[in-house]
Amino acid sequence: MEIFQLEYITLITGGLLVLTGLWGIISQKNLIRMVIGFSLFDTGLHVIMISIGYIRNGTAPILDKAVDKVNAAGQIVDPLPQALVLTAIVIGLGVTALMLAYVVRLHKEKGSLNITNFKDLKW
Amino acid sequence: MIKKLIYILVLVGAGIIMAQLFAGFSGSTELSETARYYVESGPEETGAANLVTAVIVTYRGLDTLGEVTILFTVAAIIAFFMKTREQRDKPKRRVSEILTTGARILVPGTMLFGAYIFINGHLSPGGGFQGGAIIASGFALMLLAFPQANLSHKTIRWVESISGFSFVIIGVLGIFMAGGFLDNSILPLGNFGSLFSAGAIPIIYIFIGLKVGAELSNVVGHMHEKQKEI
Amino acid sequence: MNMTWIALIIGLIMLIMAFAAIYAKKLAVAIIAAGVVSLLASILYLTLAAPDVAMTEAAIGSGLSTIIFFYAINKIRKQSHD
Amino acid sequence: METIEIIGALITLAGSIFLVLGSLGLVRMPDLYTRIQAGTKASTLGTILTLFGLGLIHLDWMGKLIILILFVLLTNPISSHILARSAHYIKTPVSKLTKVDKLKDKETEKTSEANHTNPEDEL
Repeated sequence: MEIFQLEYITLITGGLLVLTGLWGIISQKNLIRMVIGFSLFDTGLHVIMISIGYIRNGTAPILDKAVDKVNAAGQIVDPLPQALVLTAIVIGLGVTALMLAYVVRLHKEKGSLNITNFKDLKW
Repeated sequence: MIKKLIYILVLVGAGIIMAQLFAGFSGSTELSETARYYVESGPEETGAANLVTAVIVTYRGLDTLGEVTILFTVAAIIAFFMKTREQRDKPKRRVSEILTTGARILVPGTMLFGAYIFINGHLSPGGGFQGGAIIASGFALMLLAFPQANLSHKTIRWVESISGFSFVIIGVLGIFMAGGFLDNSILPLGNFGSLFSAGAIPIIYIFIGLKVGAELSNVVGHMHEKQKEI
Repeated sequence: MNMTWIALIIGLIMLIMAFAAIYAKKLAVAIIAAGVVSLLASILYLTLAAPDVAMTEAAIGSGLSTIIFFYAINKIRKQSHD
Repeated sequence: METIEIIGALITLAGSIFLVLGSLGLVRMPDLYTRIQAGTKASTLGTILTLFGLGLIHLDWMGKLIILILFVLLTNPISSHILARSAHYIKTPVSKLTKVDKLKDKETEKTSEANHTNPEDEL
């Protein structure tokens, strides 16, 4: 069966995670739950990117006794998406921490976490 | 009610777009052209056994520099928002003695493990970001075990500034002594697969690890609120 | 073939945990569920032959991120008591 | 298949049996404290036995696995101790079968002492 492969399953999982995170962002009223939705969205995107870089039956992109220099190109998976995702995860943590700092600050100003109470910029 | 309908419509739209994108995907069985170049000429040019490290530190080194800058900005903004104020209300319960004793053993071990990970970044899985995150985790454990600890933001700032500065200096040295910015062949490449190999990659990764660790520790330390001594 | 089944099971648990992270009544449970999603994602990366990414996700996504979330809700709780 | 590998496999099997028993205790026990106790004790022993058995099968991994065993031995009891203590602090209900609560006795004792102001007893 064509669809029952590792990369397809992880790709679909990542896509559903992205949709779940999006649903959390747009439907929840609590600010912290929206931040959680953002982090789920992040995780889903990372899973999608890694599964796009997967080569069927490939091994990790690290050369050692099992994988030598000469015929490495036929054995290992794509190292480029992995490097991108590695930086993306760290930046994701920074963005999450920044959002949480804003949430704490907003709560200090208004005394509430409900998004409908913040109407200062609404016209 | 109508709001919920709009939400569901947005979600269905996003799902349709995503399904369209996924429909063209068929599992790849061989590397793309860029990846093939990295895999075939990476070990000779950089001398790193871990190809992800080679891509991060040398081929895409500028991205890493920008990423570290983003982290620095994030840490600065959080420090601006979360000015630690001395706690006014009554002190909490005493921290369990088992935790403080365990933390005295575990915190140095965790920091050492982080250092091990970013020193061996060019040989085994791991590197500056992972090691920095592990160092910050050890820092968080220390803050949990000793809530009234007087951590010096000054030291963290110095470590961060010096390592960031050295990172850029090594990058600029690459322009003069080798092929370009962040070229790692300013030092001899050495034996493939040994600890002292891969040119400047281990040194750059040590600086990245120290910088990321200092920045994440700064974030954790600013989110933590200092408590009065019991 | 074995890896495929493992990925299928882990993906199902991840989706359940993601729904728990959005719909759990208590905020602490939601944060823990989000951390579990990250931890399972790191196992998924390991099956996809990406050990570097798996280490990063395990250290950052399920470690530091959860701690920062808890610090934030601790601060918010203190502010609402004042 | 050498003898030492068979011994290692048997030890790993014993470890996995302990892990299964630990998860059974998690379902079976009445309240939070007994669940923490069952889970921690069984899973610590199970993890240690599993890692040690693996070390017997692959003798060259033994050094790293012993460091891992030490790490598990340090962290697992401490973390569950902190969990149980925090649960006691926020007054998680105990099961009806529980007769003794030493931590509560100690805390009430301490507060009554503090009311009677006896500075010599601080140590």
